[in-house]
Formats: sequence, structure tokens, C-alpha cells
Amino acid sequence: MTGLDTATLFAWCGAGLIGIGLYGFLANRHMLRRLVAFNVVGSGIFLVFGASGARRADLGPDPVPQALIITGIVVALATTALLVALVIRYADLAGRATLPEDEPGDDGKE
Amino acid sequence: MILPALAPALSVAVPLAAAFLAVVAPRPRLLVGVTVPAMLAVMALAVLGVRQGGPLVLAVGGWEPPLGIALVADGLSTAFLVATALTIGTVLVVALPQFPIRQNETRAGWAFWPLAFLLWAALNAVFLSGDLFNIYVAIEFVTLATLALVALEGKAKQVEAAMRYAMFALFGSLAYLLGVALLYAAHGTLDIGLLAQLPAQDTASLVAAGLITAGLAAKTALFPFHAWLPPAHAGAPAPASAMLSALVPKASFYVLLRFWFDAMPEAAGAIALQLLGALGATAIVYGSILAVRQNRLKQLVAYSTVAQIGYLFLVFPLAGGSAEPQPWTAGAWTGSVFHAVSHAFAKAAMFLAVGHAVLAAGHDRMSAMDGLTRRMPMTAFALGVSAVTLMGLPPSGGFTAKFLLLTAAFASGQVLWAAIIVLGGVLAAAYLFRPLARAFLPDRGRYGTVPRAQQALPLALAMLSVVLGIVSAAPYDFLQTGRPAAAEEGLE
Amino acid sequence: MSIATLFTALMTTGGLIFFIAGSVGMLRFPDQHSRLHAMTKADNLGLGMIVLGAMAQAGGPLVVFKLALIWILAVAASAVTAQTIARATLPGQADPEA
Amino acid sequence: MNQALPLIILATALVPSLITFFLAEDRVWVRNALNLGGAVLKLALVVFMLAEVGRGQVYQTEFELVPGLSLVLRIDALSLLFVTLSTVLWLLTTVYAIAYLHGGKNLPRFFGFFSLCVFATTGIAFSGSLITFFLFYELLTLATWPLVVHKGDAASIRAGRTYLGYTLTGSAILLVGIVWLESLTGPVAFAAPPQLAGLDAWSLRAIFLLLIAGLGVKAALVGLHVWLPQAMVAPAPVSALLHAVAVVKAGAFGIVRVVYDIYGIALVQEIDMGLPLAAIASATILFGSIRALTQHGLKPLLAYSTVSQVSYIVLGAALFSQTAVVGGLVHLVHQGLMKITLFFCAGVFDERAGVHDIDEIDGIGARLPWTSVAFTLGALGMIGLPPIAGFASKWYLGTGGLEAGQPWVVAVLAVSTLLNGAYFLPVLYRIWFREPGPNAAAAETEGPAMLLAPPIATAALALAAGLFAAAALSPLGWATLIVERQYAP
Amino acid sequence: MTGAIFDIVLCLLILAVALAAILGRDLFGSVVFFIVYGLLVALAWTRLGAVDVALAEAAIGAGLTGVLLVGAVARLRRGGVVEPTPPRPLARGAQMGICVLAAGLVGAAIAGLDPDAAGLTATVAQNLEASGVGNPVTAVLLNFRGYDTLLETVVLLVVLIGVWSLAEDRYWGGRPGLRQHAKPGGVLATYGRFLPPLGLLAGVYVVWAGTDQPGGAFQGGTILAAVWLLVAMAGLVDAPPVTARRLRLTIVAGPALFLAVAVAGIFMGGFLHLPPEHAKQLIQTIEAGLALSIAATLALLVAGPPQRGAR
Repeated sequence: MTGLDTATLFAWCGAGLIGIGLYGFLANRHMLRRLVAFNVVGSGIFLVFGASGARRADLGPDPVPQALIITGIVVALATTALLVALVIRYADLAGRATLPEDEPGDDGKE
Repeated sequence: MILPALAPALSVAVPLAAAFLAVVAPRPRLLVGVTVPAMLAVMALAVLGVRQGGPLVLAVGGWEPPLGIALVADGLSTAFLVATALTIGTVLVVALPQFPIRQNETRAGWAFWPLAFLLWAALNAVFLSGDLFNIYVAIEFVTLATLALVALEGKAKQVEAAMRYAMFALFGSLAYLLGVALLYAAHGTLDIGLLAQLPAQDTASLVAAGLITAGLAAKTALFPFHAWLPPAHAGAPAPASAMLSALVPKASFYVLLRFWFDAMPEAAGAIALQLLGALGATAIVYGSILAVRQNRLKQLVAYSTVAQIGYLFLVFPLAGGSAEPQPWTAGAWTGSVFHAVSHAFAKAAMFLAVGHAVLAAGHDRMSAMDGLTRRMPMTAFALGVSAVTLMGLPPSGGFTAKFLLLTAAFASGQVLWAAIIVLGGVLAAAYLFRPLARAFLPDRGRYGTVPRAQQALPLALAMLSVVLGIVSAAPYDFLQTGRPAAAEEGLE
Repeated sequence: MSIATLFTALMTTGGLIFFIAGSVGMLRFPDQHSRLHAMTKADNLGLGMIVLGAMAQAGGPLVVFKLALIWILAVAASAVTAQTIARATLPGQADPEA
Repeated sequence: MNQALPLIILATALVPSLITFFLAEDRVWVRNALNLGGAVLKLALVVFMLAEVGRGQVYQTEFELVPGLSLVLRIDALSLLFVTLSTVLWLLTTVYAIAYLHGGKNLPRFFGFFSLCVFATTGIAFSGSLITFFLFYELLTLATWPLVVHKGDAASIRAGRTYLGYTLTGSAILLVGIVWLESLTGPVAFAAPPQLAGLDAWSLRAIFLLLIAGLGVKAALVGLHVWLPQAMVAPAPVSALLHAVAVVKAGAFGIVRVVYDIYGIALVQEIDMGLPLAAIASATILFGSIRALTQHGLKPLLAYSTVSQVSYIVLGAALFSQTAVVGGLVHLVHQGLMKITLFFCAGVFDERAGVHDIDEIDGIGARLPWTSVAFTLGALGMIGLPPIAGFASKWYLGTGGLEAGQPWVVAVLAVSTLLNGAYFLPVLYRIWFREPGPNAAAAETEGPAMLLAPPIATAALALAAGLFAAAALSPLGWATLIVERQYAP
Repeated sequence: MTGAIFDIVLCLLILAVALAAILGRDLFGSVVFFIVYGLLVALAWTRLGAVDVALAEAAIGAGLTGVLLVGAVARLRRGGVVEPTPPRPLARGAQMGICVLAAGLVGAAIAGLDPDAAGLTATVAQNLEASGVGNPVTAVLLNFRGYDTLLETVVLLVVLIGVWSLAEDRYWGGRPGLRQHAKPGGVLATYGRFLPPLGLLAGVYVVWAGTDQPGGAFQGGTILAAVWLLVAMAGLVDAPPVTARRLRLTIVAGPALFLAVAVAGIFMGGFLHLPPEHAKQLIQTIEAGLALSIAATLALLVAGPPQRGAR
């Protein structure tokens, strides 16, 4: 990946996104924020994957990663949809959107 | 004989079709009655095919890898397929009275059946797939079906357990996905067979290997990532937790086995292998200590899963890291597969039996076991036999696995793992005999019982793990089909 | 610098100015309604000018039609959103809209 | 034919057990017929084999479980000695148990595990390789635990927990020793002992220690014996069969196998582990007898006496002389006969006259004459008075000790005989020469024939074993045959 | 040259918006930034030449995920769920360290890659003719790696069943989601009538064009789901009850059809084998079935579990 052609640039951008997203995933306590972070990391990984498929500008982007990324995006959506439903249901039942052990102050462990 | 070649395809198609029917026309008695025998027939076909013609490789859609996806049914995958079929088959029959479809359809009554069949299809898809990205989709499929099953009861504790599980599972699948992406970027193929022939020492492959191992370890609830398993498996309804505890962590462990022993045999550095072994050993000790302190039955059995999963990871220091097989690698590798399969039967039997005890007593505290031998002798016997397997005492499959791992530990001079294995057995006895002893206490006649016909099923499943211990020569040879170099016995 | 590229450059800079005006308006204006006003009016006009500029570069009539369609849809969408938000935040009138 | 015989004999114990488990509680007749039938059939087969093996015929079957782990069943003279003892006493104990537990609860479970336990004991006797021995050794633990906790009260659950704690840890240590040994020498079969001479002494000593410690738990060596007295809370037939025949003897039998069929007594002496083993055995003998002195319960007294008596066998095995080995092996049978008589009588005293402690036993001779006679015969045999069997084994052990140049063995035997006398004679005195206490329950009749026949039979057998010791088919004769055929140095 | 500058600016913008989405103090703000981030990533995909992925990212990644998150934030705010306090600085520092390490690791792996590896572009091009479709991505998605897509559509079904099973027992049998209602003559209602014909046309076109140009069942299905949601929001139509047989048939139709074609393939040469001569028609039928089911499933996922009676 010599020089700064489009593929390398976006691959580095993807790596950066993974770092940012992972931080969001670890640091945030609110479930929806962690879900946003999860999607950011996901799209970062797809960016790395897609950029690695576009290294040969002359041949055009490699269709296999593209297909896999579309599958990945749909799977990520499915996971997000289930998580959102879980978070809403948990908020109705327990009145909070964080796991007990993440709740600062009150002891999570019953 | 083209029929066996269809076995891999059918073993995914049949449960999917059953699931679609379960969604549209929920008649569980009919569905289970048709699907379970059909699947057992398909499994018999697969075993026959693999025994005669060696591994069955099916290029889906006629496209050969690297372009298409190859479904591989060799000794290892067929063993897991058969274990899954027998376990889920029994669980479904046991679940029939617990999730009935009366005239007004209930939420859990409807949802359990499609989810169970889909989990079955997902597990079969994982065990058959020879393509790393396809494994990603199948593992995600397993995780989502498990999430739904864990939260099926719908109370705050279960939803919380599902969310905690989701956090670990999401991290796991992202790490695995990134690893697969890097591998494709580095080698241009995702097929395990083709990857094996490529040299894998460049940075991208090593980073990918690390990510894939971390991701799958999180999904298998290996020691540092085990916090989600006990609440999730204890919270789910008994038939569901039987499927979850017995099979789901095994799916991600199976992928680890495929990755480290088939895709990149030389890539593992010694430190990585010892680290995995150390984490497994800590899991055994930590899981057992926590299991001893539990006073709820389902929690105790769930923590025992955390401990038993530790045994599986001992295969890496014992047999990993080198392509050319030492005499003991085949023994250690087969030992860990024996452990995985016999643990699946025993754990499923134990969760079902505990489920019946909890059903009869109305609560899942230890006192639910009082006087079990008089009220429900078959359930007590099933608990006893499955406990024997989990402790690795003869004549169970667990003992054969423990013996193979021990022989490999001594043959390869890593005596520490031997001590851990034996200590694990004694600790397992410590936390399993506590509830079993209560079964002999006289019950004050306040608990009911479960019809005998239903009690027989967990017992049959538990006896399967004992049969595996007695008739173990045939499975041992069967597991060697498709292994790159089947080394001779583990001792000389 | 053929006429078309000159025309596009002119129109896009014009559009840009309206966009900046709209954004500044949205940030600076005191209450909800005036901010909405600034947003929808200025940005849509800016978008219209940029679309016109792009049309000049377009290949065939089909692309021109597609660009026009984009502009119409954008205008319709922002109009509806502005109306709904405005109604939702009218003082005192509790709109049951979910 | 000789391939299938061991399996058939094992089946005579396994089949009744599996069927009994699933019989309903009230099918008493079928259950008793099944168990007694199995016992009688087994006895017949064993007698047939006594003749065959006597003529030098060896039965062996082997089938491989997994490479490196194969099940070998082999009947040689030593295994026959143990099997004959266990078969005869199993038949008598079943008769006794049917009478003793008549009308009790959970009987299908009891008799199921009872015959499963005998299946395991026969398996231990027949095992032709170390790993097969371990398989049945483990199965014995699992089969005996439910019997120990049979009553289901807090005391027996606690006793069960101690029992498991000791036995499972012991078997874990044993497994480590076995696998370590097999990793050095390959699968270990008793028929062809592995060449251990080449291996370094230290690992041999370590393995020897592991094996003896693992087996020592069941052989109730001092320090590892705690579970035995506590397991006395189990019903009388359980403590009779288990602690006189099955469990303790399995441990001692295992030690004999390890010392003679794996290491060979010469090698044991060479890595100088013979003396420490003899020392531990002697310590246990004395310790058991001393503790028995201080007991005031009848069954704990018998338990501690078992602890000390089993170590006679271990002592015999540890000494470097043929006669000592013969003494040890024959004591395996004699102690079984005598101790089971005492346990049967203790059970009858408890059942018919409600006697648990020694001071309640005054004048029981008048009320339960037959049982008291049997008890006296057993007790005198334990002390070692001729002509009862006990004397023969002590005599051989003593001469063996002298032969092996270990005179202190005779001293140990003498002191232990004195101690035996010290705790048995007062009991005998109370039985015969004391008037029954004011509240002693006057039993109307001594009890059903099925309850009295077994103790009398075993007492008679003990006496016969002593009187006809010289005969070829007597335990002593058989023991000398074993030593000459298999362990001649 | 201008392309490189645009790319650099785009990357910086993406990273900035991602940071804003992660670190934003207000939850709703973060979600809005996430939607913007999604659109920018879609733009990045167009720059990389992967138009199919751009379409998918925009429609699914930014669009639908955005709607789900916005709906969730609104629902939590109505339930009075309060924001937890941020974590202790020490933990934050450690986590930052881990993330920089992770990004660095991925960067090292990328740097180590061979710059002119071509992946499977050539192989796909050779077999494109036999796959029966023009668009290579659709060829991979529905023919070469059709098995992946089959599993993926079933994943959507699993999640829908999972979401429905999170309903309260008393609402089972009811209609999914909340009852939307808008003033009959109001702006939203008229918009709800004005847009659907155009939306349906666009959706069906995208599904149809998928065989030879960028597009396909997933992107088309999402557009159709969006149209249905708009009409529902306009109060013109309501979701059928969860136990309705025809609703369940629609969500199962797509995967079931795909499975049927796959199993039928067994008699024509192998599981999921599409004979080249009529592969195109087969793929189009599969895409149509999938689009229908995906539209229904995605719409129902946004609507959520049943929260009201069946009246």
C-alpha cells in the first residue's frame, strides 16, 4: 500500500474508525451509545475490507468484498434491531439503559 | 452413491424448512415428529458417507473455492453434527409439553419453536462451512438465535442477561470479522483448505489470527469473557438453556479448532498456545470455585459449563502449534473433541433433568432436589449419570476424554496441565455431589412429580455420554477421517 | 473555460453562499420557528442553484431529469418536515402526533 | 468359551442390578429372586473356575476402547481368591439384607446399587491391566456412595461427603500415578509386567508413592482412614459387605497388584520403598487397635478393628518373603470371613435387641444365643486364637517377618494381638457373664432364620478355614498356590 | 489531483463526525451525527467505486439504523431514562490506550499488505457470463456465494422473531408498534399520499435493475420498507396483527422461495446450483421474493414488538 492512493487512504480511515468506535464501545455505559459505537466499528471494518479490495484501480473494485460487505451491513442492521428492542424492553422493565455492573454508585451485583 | 453427498445440504435445509413452517403453521407436535427422525436419517447418511468415502466436500452452487463456498463434512464436523442432532432432538421432544400450542397462541409458545429449529440450522451451518466469512454469517446467526432464546422468558433478569451476552458477542463477531477481512486482503481467499497451503507468517495474517482467536474466545465464554454465560444460561427456559449450554459455545470452539488445526497450523507461537492453555486452566478452577458457592441449581449448572469449557482449551498447548504431528497430538485433539461431545450430551441431560426438578418443585433453590430419588427416580438417575460424565469418572465419555488429555499431557512432558485436569475432576465432584446428596434426603412430600415418559428422555441423553465412554474405539477412528496426518496411538 | 463550466462555477458559488447564509441563520436565530424558516428557505434555494449548475455538466436529458427529480424531492421533504416540526412546537397546542 | 466366561460372570452381577433399578417398590419377590439367582449362578461359575484355574487354565478377554486405553479382563489365581471371597459373602449378605431391610423404603435403589457394587468388585478382581483396575475401582466408589447415604438422614449425608472427599481425591492421585507410569512404559498389563529397571529411581519412587496413596485411601491406611468409621452410619448389610469385603479389600488387593504384578517385590526393595510401606502398615495396625480400645459404640469398634486388620494384608505384601505374602493373602479371606460375622451379629443385636453401645450388650448371650456364639467365634478369630482362621494368617505373617529378617514384625503382631484381646474380651465377658440390664429389651424370638443363618454360616466358614487350613482348596492352600505360581522370586 | 484532496477532506470529515457521534454529550445529538456519518461513508464508497455498497450503506447503514436509533432515543426519553455519568478518567485513559493500540495494529496489518493484489476480480469476471447476470456484485451475492445470502435472509427472520418475542404476554396477538395517527387533511397525510407511488416505482426499479446495474433485493427492499413506514406514519394504513397468517407468509416467503430454488437445484446438479441458461430468471425471482420479505421484515423491525391489542 505504497503512497496515498484512494484505497490506502480509506483503509487508514477505516483503521481510525475502528479505534474510535472501539473507544466508544468500551468507554460508554449507555447501551444505545455502545450500539452506535458498534455500528461505527462495523463500518470501519467494512471500509478496511472494501479499500483492500480496491487496491487495483485499473481492474476496478473487487466484487467479492463488496458482496460480503452488503451481507455484513444487513447482518449489522439485524443485530442493531434486536439490540434496540432489547434496550427498550429493559428500559420498560428496569427503568435504566445500562447494565447493573456499569451503574456507578449502586452495587450492581445482587 | 450420490445420496450421502446430499447430507451436508440437507442438514441445513431441513431445519430451515421446519423453522419456516413453525412460523407460518405452528404445530410443534407434527413438526418435531417429522423433523427429528428426518434429521437423524440425514445424520446416518452423513456418517455412512464419511466412513466409506472420506470427507464429503460439496461446492455450493457448483462454484469451486476460492470463488464459491465449500461445505466440508469430515470426521470432526460429522461428529458435531450428530451430537447436535441427538441433543436438540431430545430437547425438542422434552420441550413439547412445556411450550404447547393451545387454541389461543401464547408468545413463548409460538416463538420457541422457530427459534429452536433456526438455532439447529445455524449450528449445522457452522459445523459444515469451510469458508471463513460464511462461518461469520453462521456464527452471527447462532448468536442472534441464542439472544432471542435467552430473553424468551421476558423478565428483567433475562433481558439484562441477553444484553450482557450481546455486548460480549458483538465484540467477538467484530474481532472475528476484522480478522477475516485482513486474511482475505492478505491471501485473496477465504477457504480453509486453500489457506492451509499458503505461508501465513506475514503481519496481516498474525494480526488476523490474534483477532479471530480473541473474537471466538469471547463467544466461547473463555475465562476473561465468561461473565455473560451463567446469567444467560440460567435465565433461559430449561430446554433452551440445555441447547445453549451444551452446543452454542462448542460452535465457536469448533471454529477455533478448524482455524488453528486446519487453516493455519504453523502460525501459532508457543506463547499464544500456552496463554490459551493457561486461560483454560483458570477457567476450570475459577468456574468450579464459583459453582461450589452457588445455591441455585441452574446457576450451578451454568457455572459448571464455564469450568468444562476450560478443558476444551487445553488442546492448544497439548496438540497445537506444529504441522507435523508428534505421537500424542492425535490423542490430545481427539480427547478434546470427545470432551466436547460427551459434555454436550451430559450438560443437556443435566439441564433437562434440573428443568424437570424445578418444574415439579416450583423453584430452583437447592431444596428442589429433596427426595428426588423417591419422587422422580429416573430424573435423579439422569442427574447422577450426567454428573459422572462431567466429573470425568469411568465409564463415561468424559473419562475417555480426560484419559486422552492426561496421556498427551504426560507424553508431551507438560505435567502442569495433567494436574489441572485431575484437579478439575475433583472440583467438579465438589459442586456436583452437593445437589446429588440432597436427592437422597427424604422430601416432606410437598413437591409434585413429572410423568415418567418425560423423565426417560434426559436419562437417555445421559446414557449416550456413557455409551460414548464404553464404545469409544469406533468414534476415535471416525474422528481421524479427514485429519491431515492421523498419527498413531498417543503413547509410544 | 467553456460557457458551461463558467455557468456551473457561478451557480455553485451562488448556491454555496445561500447554504452558508442558511446555516449561519440556523445557528444564530433565537427561536425555533425562525431557525426553521432560515433553514428550509436558504438551503433549498442553494441546492436548486447547485443542481442547475450540475445540469450544465450533465450528459444527456435523462441525467437532467434525474437531477430535477432530486431537487423536487428535497424541497418536498424539507417542506413537510418543517411543517410537522413547526406544528409540534407551536406554543400551547399539544399535537398528539407521535 | 474362555473368552466369554469373565463377561458372563460380570453379567451375573450387572444384569440383576440394572433390572432391579427399574422394578417397582412392591415387586419384592421378583427382586429377591433376581438377586439371589444372580448370586447363586455366580457362585456356581466361580466354583467351576476354581477347578479350571487350579489346573492352570487362564481366561483372558480384551477389547480396545481407545488407542492406549483397552479393557483387559484376566482371571488368574489371585483374582480368583478375591472373587471367591466376594461371591460367597455376597450371597450370604443378600440373604441377610433381605431379612434385615424387610419392609424398608427405597429397596429397589438399595439392591440395584448393592449388586452394582459387587459387579465393580468382581471387575476389580478380574482386571488384567492397571487402567481396567482403575475403571472398576472408580465404579466401586460411585456404586458404594448411594449405599452409604441410603438412610437419607443428615449424619449419613455427612458421612457420604467425607467418603467422597477421601475416595475421589485418592482416585485422582491414583489416576495421575497410572498415567505417569503409562506415559513412561506404555499400557501396563498384569500378565506381562513392564520392565521398570531401566527408568530412573526417583520417578519410580514418586509413581509408587502416588499409586500407594491412591490405593491407601480405600485400604484405610493411617491418616487416610477417617472415612471408614464415619461410614458406619450405613445400614448393617452395607457396612458388612462394604467394609469387610468390597471397599477395603479392593484397596489392599490393589496394593498387592502394584507391589507384585507391576513393580515386583525385588524392585520395591531395591528402590527401598518396601520398608516404609511395612512401617506404615504396622503403624496402621497399632493405630487401629488403639483407637478401637477407646470406642464405646459396637460398630465404630469393628470399624477401627477393620482399619488395623486390613493393614495385615499390606504388611504381608511389603515384606520380602514368600511366607509373609501367603500370610497377607490368606488374611484377605480370613479377615473377610471373621469381620463379616461380627458385622452380621452387630446388625442382629441392633435389629433384634436395639443394642448399639457396648454397655448395652450385657447378658445378650442369654437372649440371643446363636448370634452371640457366632460373635464370640468371630471375636476369638480376630484375636488370633487357634483353631479359628485368624491364627493361621498371623502365624504365617510372623514367620514371614522372621524370614525377611524383620524381627520387629513379630513384635507388632504380638502387641496387636494383645490389643485385640483388650478390646474384644471385655465385650465377650459382658455378653456371657453379665446379667442383662434393667431396660434390656427381651427379644421374644431370636429372629427369622434368614437373619441368623448368614452369621452362623460365616462363623462356621471361619472355623473351617482355620481347621482345614492344610487342605488344597482352603484359602491358605490357594494362597500358597498363588505365591508359588506367580510370585516365586 | 482534485480527487485526492476531496478524499482527504472526506476522510477527515468522516473521522470528525464519528468522534462527534461517539463523544457527544447529548444522546439524540450523537444519533443524528451517526446518520450524517453514515451518509459520508456512503460517499466514501462511491469514491472507492463500490456503488452497490454505497447504496446499501446509505439505505441500510445510515437510513434504517438511524430510524431505529432515533425511535429508541424517543422511546427512552418518554420512559424517563436518565443518562449515566461518564466513567472515571483513569478507566478512560486505559481504554484510549487500548483503542490506539487496536487502530495501530490494524494499520500495521494494512501497511503489510501487498499493494497490487487483485483479489478475485479476474475470477469473477471470467465466470460472470455463466452466472447469468451483468452486475458482478449481484453475481457474487446471489450465485457464487448465494449460500451466504440465504443464511443472511434467515438471520433477518430470526431477529424479527426475537423482536416479537420481546412483547408483553398480554399484547400477544396485537398489532406491532404504536398506532400512528395524523390529522386526516394535514401535511403529513397528503405527503403520505403524494410520495408512495414514486417510492414504489423507485424501489421496484432498484430491485429489477440489480441484475445488471448497481441495486438489488436488499437496497430495493429497504426503499420499499421506507415507503411503507411513511404511509403508516401518515396514519393511512396499520400493521396487521402479529398472528395474521398472511403477515407471517410474507415474512417467510423470501427465504422459503430461496431455499426452494436451492433445494430444486439438487436435481439439476447440486445444492443451490443455478443452471446458466436460466440463471437470470431464477435470480430475478429470488430477488423479487427476497425484496418482498425484506421490505416487510425491515418495516416490522422498525415498528417493533406488538404493544397494543388487536382491535
